[in-house]
Amino acid sequence: MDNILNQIGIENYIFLSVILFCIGVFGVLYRRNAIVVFMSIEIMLNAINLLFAAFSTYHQDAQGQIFVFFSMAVAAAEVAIGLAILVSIFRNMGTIDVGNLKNLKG
Amino acid sequence: MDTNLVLVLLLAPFLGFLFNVFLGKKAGKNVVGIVGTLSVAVSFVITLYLFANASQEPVVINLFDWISIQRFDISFGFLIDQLSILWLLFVTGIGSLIHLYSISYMHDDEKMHSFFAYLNLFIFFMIALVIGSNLLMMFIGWEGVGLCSYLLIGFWYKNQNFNDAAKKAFIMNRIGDLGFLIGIFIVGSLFNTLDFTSLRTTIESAKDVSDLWIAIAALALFIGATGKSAQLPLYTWLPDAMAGPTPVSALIHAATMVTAGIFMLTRLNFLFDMAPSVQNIIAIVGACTALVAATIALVQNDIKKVLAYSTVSQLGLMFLALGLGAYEVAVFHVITHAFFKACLFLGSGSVIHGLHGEQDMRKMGGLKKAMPITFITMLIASLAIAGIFPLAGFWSKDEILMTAFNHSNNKALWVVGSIASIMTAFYMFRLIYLTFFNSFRGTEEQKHHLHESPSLITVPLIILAILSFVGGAISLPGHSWLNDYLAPLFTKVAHEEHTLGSTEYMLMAIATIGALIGIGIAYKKYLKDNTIPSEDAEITGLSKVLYNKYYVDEIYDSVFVKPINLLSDLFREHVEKSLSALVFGLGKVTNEIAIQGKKAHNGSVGFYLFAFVIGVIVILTYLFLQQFFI
Amino acid sequence: MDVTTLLIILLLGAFATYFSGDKWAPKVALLFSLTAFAGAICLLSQYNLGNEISYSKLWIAKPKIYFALQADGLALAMVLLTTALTPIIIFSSFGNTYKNSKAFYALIVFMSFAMSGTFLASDGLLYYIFWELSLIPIYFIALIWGNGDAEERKKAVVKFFIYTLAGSLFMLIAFVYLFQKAGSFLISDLTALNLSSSEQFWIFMAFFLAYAIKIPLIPFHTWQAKVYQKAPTVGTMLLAGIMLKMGLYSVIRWQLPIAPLAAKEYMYVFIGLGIAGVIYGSIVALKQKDLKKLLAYSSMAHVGLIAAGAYTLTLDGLRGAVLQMIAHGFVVVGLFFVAEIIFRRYETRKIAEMGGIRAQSPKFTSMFMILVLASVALPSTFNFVGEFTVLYSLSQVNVWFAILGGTTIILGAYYMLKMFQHIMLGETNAKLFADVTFNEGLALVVVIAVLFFFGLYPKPIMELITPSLENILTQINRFN
Amino acid sequence: MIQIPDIANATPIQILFCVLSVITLATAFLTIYSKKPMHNAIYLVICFTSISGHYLLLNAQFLALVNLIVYIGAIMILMLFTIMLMNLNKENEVHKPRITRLGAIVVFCLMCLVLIAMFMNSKPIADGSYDVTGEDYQSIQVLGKLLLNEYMVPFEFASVLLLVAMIGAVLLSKKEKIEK
Amino acid sequence: MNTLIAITGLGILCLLFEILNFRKAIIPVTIIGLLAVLGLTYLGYNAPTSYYNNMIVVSKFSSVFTGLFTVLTVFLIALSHDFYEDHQTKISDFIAIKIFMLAGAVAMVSFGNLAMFFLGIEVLSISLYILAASNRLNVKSNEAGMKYFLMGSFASGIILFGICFIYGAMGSFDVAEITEWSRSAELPVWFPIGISLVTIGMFFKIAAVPFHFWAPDVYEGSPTLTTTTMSTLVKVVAIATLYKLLTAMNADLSDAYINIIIVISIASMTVGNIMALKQNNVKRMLAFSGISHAGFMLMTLLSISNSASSLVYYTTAYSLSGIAAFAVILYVCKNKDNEDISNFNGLGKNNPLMAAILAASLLSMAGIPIFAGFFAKLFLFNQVIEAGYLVVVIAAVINSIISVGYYFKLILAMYNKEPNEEAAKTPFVFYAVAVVAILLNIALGLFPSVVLDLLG
Repeated sequence: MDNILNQIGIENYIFLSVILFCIGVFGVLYRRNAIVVFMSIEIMLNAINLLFAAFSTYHQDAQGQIFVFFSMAVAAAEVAIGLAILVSIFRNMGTIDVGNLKNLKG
Repeated sequence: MDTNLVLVLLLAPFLGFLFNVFLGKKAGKNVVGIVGTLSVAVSFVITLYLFANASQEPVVINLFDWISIQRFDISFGFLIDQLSILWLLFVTGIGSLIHLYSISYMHDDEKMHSFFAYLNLFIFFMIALVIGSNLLMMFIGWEGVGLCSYLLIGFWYKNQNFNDAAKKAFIMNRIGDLGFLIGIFIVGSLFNTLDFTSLRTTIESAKDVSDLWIAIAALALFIGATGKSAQLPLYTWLPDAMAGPTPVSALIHAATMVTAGIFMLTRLNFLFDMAPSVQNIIAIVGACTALVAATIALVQNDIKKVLAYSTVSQLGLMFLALGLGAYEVAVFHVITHAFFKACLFLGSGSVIHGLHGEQDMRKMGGLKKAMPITFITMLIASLAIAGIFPLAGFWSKDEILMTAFNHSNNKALWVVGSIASIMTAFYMFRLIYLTFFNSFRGTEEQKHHLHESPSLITVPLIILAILSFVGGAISLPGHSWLNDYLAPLFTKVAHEEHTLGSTEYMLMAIATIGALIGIGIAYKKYLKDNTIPSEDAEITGLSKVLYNKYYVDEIYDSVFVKPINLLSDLFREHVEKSLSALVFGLGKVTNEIAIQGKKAHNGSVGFYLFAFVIGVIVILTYLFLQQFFI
Repeated sequence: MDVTTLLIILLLGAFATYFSGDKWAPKVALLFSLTAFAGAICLLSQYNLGNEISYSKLWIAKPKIYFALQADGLALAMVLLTTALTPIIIFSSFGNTYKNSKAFYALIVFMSFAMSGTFLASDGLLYYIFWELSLIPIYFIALIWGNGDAEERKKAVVKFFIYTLAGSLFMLIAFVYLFQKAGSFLISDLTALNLSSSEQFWIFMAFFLAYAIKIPLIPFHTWQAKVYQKAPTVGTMLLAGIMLKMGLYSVIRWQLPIAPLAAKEYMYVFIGLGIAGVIYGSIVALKQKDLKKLLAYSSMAHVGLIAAGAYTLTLDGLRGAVLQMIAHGFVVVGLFFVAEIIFRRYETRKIAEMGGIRAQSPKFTSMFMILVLASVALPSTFNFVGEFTVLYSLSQVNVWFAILGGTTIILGAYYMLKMFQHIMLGETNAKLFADVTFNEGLALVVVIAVLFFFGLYPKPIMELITPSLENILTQINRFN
Repeated sequence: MIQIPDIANATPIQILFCVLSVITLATAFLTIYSKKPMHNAIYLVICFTSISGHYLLLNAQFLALVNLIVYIGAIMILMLFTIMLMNLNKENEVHKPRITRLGAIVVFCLMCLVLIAMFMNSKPIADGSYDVTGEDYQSIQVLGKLLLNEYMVPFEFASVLLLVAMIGAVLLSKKEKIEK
Repeated sequence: MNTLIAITGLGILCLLFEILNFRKAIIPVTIIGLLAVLGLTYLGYNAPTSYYNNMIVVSKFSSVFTGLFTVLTVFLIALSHDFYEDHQTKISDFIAIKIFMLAGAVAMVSFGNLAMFFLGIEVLSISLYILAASNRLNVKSNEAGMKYFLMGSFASGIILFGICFIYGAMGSFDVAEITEWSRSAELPVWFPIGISLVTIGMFFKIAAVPFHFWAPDVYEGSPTLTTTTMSTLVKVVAIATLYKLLTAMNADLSDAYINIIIVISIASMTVGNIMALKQNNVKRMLAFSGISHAGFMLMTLLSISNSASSLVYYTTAYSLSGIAAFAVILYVCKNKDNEDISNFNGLGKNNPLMAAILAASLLSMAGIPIFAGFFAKLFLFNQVIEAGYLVVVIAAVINSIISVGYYFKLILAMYNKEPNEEAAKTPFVFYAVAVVAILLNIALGLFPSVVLDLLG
């Protein structure tokens, strides 16, 4: 079986992941809507997952893919908790604008 | 000699002091007076015994090592030799008399017991000063008498002016004391000993000791002496010290304590002989002091102030003699001066006592009849101080002037000394005339109470007057018992006996004539013309300057006291505050940063993440660049 | 008697005092402090018999830290000072009532413990620990039982604490650095080091910061006056009587032997600083309106002179410094007690509000006068012995130092007598002033007796400290 | 080194990669840029799908499926539920101040720049010589074995993680009975 | 390994107890269970091995820290009873989450595979998100949870990114293999980048500047017991993990890397201390204090080869004094709606024992002798000076001085101000925990060797 990286090159996967990751970071910084911020974080995690898969192929090793499962489990757990917190914030404050979280400062 | 004897000599007054301090109030005034006087009298008796049995060699008694310095030890010891015995004689002798006098004089004072306590303490310290075997022992007494002087000047402590005077005396003395200490340090480091006896031998055998350092040491010690003996420029405390009770003035500020400087210089004659330049300074300072004080005394109206300036002036003459190397002459004058000045002070005390505290001569007059004994004794003493033949003062003062005349070709010192003694004659008789002659100028009330003082007061007066009369006998020209007695003390062969040649007789004549002129002027002005010195406000011209003591106090005040106080204010108000602000400032700056920092923690997640990402970028960039460039 | 026993007595004393309750606390504290004094005397007698008084046990293996105590003559002298002053201080406070007195007296005894430890420790770290430990009790004593406005007091006390801590932390760095070189904190190892002169300079400066603040030397003194003023008198006595001496003792014990080259090279600077403190302190004291502040500045002037003496690096200087330390300890305790006695009757420390006390209280006046005289170093008081020796050593370095330092004789007399005059003399005060009580009198008499006894016969102390100082001098001169 | 895509000689796989990458990046960007939460979600779904495409490209079928199930099936649905639950599909978001947005862009550019620069600078990996072991390393079978043998402990531990998340979610949303 | 299983089992037992209606027994049983775990840990300490294909490596280091975590958790759980008085229905959840958090912590210090590390850190983080937001009706708690969650998951992303690059470079997650390969000469650049990213993620967890911004807000907003957890247990876990990570990766810390640590360490100390000066909220102040302590702890990384025992000592000292301090804070602020310093006014009169304990713990944190905090700093300074970084020590010392300023603010409030109200009754547990913690702290100060020798 041919290694796909011979055609595409690991660098391209890295660049793709890096840019995707950076877009995620950008989203976190750029948006105030908490849901979108969550989504941005998911994008970051996905970028990493993709890179894991690419490295897995690179090393011809399944561990990378195993790690992706864990990462997905973590992502799922995080989102669950994040949304639970979000809901209780929405209930208390009526907004999910991150910029409004300024009770604690100084 | 018996150590115990010396200890008794020393401690008897101290025991008297303790008794008066702790039991004095309960014991009653008479007991206080008797115990106080007896304790000094005991010392006097022992001194007499010592005097009678004195050997030629000095006796050193070392009790224990007191202070150790790396290179030498300073012992707690006593030195009994001719000089100390001589001094002890008149200190305890006159001291006893004055104690006696005080019993009556202070009888009305509620704090008589503390007065006697202080007096006893003074005698104790004075004895310690005199018999100390080394410079530091002497320093104990030196400072101790200063303390007693402080306590006694401020005896009537409810008057803050008196307290100021006391404080001034103490501080002025301390300025001198610093000089003394510096002198001790230099002597110590030069010769590795402070013991008088070993110092003397060391100095005699010393080689390659820097003349300069010896001179500095001598000068420093002399500064110490100027403080205690009220010489220029540290004399101003002595007139103020008259705030104390009159017996104190007699004992401390005329007869004994103020002569400590002369004692010290005489003790260390071997040192001063090695520093001729300093001797010159001493002579000049002495002469100047004699003149300046005499001029001030001319116009003073306070009976005690006149005597005080007279004391300063006489001390100046003694220093003149010291500066000329004529230690035995100075000592002679110290002794005669002790007699007549004590007598004068006690007499003035008697007068003041009679007038219930009045000290202004303008309010006296005509006391001759009311107080005959006082008048006669004071007259004798005045004649003595004026230098009238054959009283004690004539011999001693004449010797000083003679020494000054013979000393060098420069007769300036002699001229100055002579003028001072002419003035002495004038102001003393001004005092006598104003006080005892003409009619009484005080209130009717006072006049009514005028009376001769009780015998406890007059007896000491009489004794002292007799001594003033005959005291000159101890050192007559040509047959000086004193010079022989003191001879072992001096390194130089004592001044060759004055052969009484024509010069000497001429000088004696000049001095006597001068004194008579002074008396004459006083007679003319105050007895014939019956002039009364004008009120303070009306004094003008030169007299005003003199009356105000050349404004020296004011000058000192504005040159030293005020600037120090201003400096204190400056330090307290500004330097302290700014130093403090410097330290607090650091805290303030930190707090300010904290306040600014609080603004950065603005609660915005966006900003927090922004900082986070920037941090990541910076770290990665730094790592990347490091890797790239290495 | 073991050297540790002394410390244990004091530590136990602190706890016993705390648990004995408010009523008994002062007595228990006095009992234990007297016991400690007796213990110190025991140690002294053993030392005089020629026994080595030391205790050493490995405490922490890595880094190597010993629980090492050693009492040579110098340390013993200081421990005696501490244990002798503590009972006096405790006793002097009997006239006052303090709320929560069990804690108050426990802290005093604890502080005595820490200070004794500081003097005895021969391991650098142990020494540092005791040094810092002694800071905490005085902090609380000043803070809780102090007087005046709470806010201002807080400011002063916190400044004091932070300031002194700041200095000592640099000392800690120096110790750690030395440890790297020597492999242990033991003073015997530290003084055997061959450090380069630049190393010595920095170590010296680190120590200097700690000590200059503690002593305090100008210009590090700004904490002092306020704290003295605000602290309760007992605290002030502890501070001025003993704690300052910790700084001076440390200069002699640690700083000079460890970094002698720097001390020699910059000798003039440090002596100059000390003397500047003398003059500055005296001049500032002149116009103080608050009695305790005046005494604070006077104390600053005195310790300036002591420090100058220590920095001369001569036997005389060191000996004079130690003598003066002890003398000053007693006299300053006495003077602050006098301030307290006045405060008990007049409820003020403002000099302007006093005056005319003498007529009402002859005993008090005499004792106050004697203390004033001792403070201005009248010969035959202990202070004179110290001051004379120090000034002598200064004159050996440079006679100008002696002259400038000697101004303390004049200025000291000036401000002390002025103070005495304004407080005691003048027209009889309208307010009633009861003469000293028996307890007050007893405390003062003890102090005065000590001052006179050693003023006339300082030999026992001299003989006690001289051998240790000579040892220290050989260490100082080891680079020659 | 970046290989400049040679469009003419591109293999289908390369073209596929490029297309997928463009879709991934574009939808990712749109996810962030779009104003309406619902649109965000849909773009994100597309993005995730395209990533699954990448997985397929890498021949990681199981991963692709799991990705679809977990992300699109679970996570995104959860998010959509939340959006709808809160009725958030409105463009009422206040924009961050311009400076913040500018900062975000700058940071984005910088980060890309730094990371890309770093990786460009990394040692070139020999062209065309990627390891090919020929073994089967990513079939479900292999993954299963690996996961349940070597990675058993983390696998079990992940359950703890999920348990915590579950308890947490309950804890955060359960109403308490106020006890008297 | 047994420890980990036992802890997890204990957590599940908690949940079961709730179901079986043994609510009252939960806390005692857990504490007893945890003490048993401590025993197990001791067994592990004596027999270091690795389990399950190197997933879990029990070493002396991990055992010691596991022990420390367990002790801290015992304290935290003991405090729970009174803290969750009003939330009795949820108490099993709270306790279970804490136990699982401990499991995560143990996984973090005894990982042998990066997967365990990552899962451990996530278990810990997610538990904390929950705990931070657990006061669901309180806006501040919500906000704290949200902020922590957003930033925490961001940081998790960074860590994951780092792990990814490490994997890319090494082709393995096994620490032993990575260690072995990292010694070979030619490492792809991915490896250092990966390490840096993981480190940055951990910097976030220990709240080092400039990744510290979450800490004050989250500490302030969270329920006080959670703050206690964060400032004691979590901080210790994070720094221990970072230390283990860097030793395990055997990354020859390059000069550049060391420089970064120096800068971050100094910055953390300085920012933390300066910012703490002007805080009115005690929790916020201690958050900044925690930041500065993170800076101190980071100094251990400068001589990473031999500073393990210093680290253990420092963390133990710090966390014990933290527990003691927070026990008092919990008592004081129990029925207050904020944690302002003014609440402490006059505590010295109302409750001298508690005031003394708080004062002692603050003094320990400030590094005043006889408390363990001093020795911690001493050993640290000693090690760092030995490694040749005198500058850092001087910065640390200056910071210690600043820190006294705010620690004493609290002490001053207790002793120098009049009390606002009457003394409240102190629950026994608060007393017990505070006293035991501070006594342990002092004992540690008197016998530092006990802890120091654990790691030789």
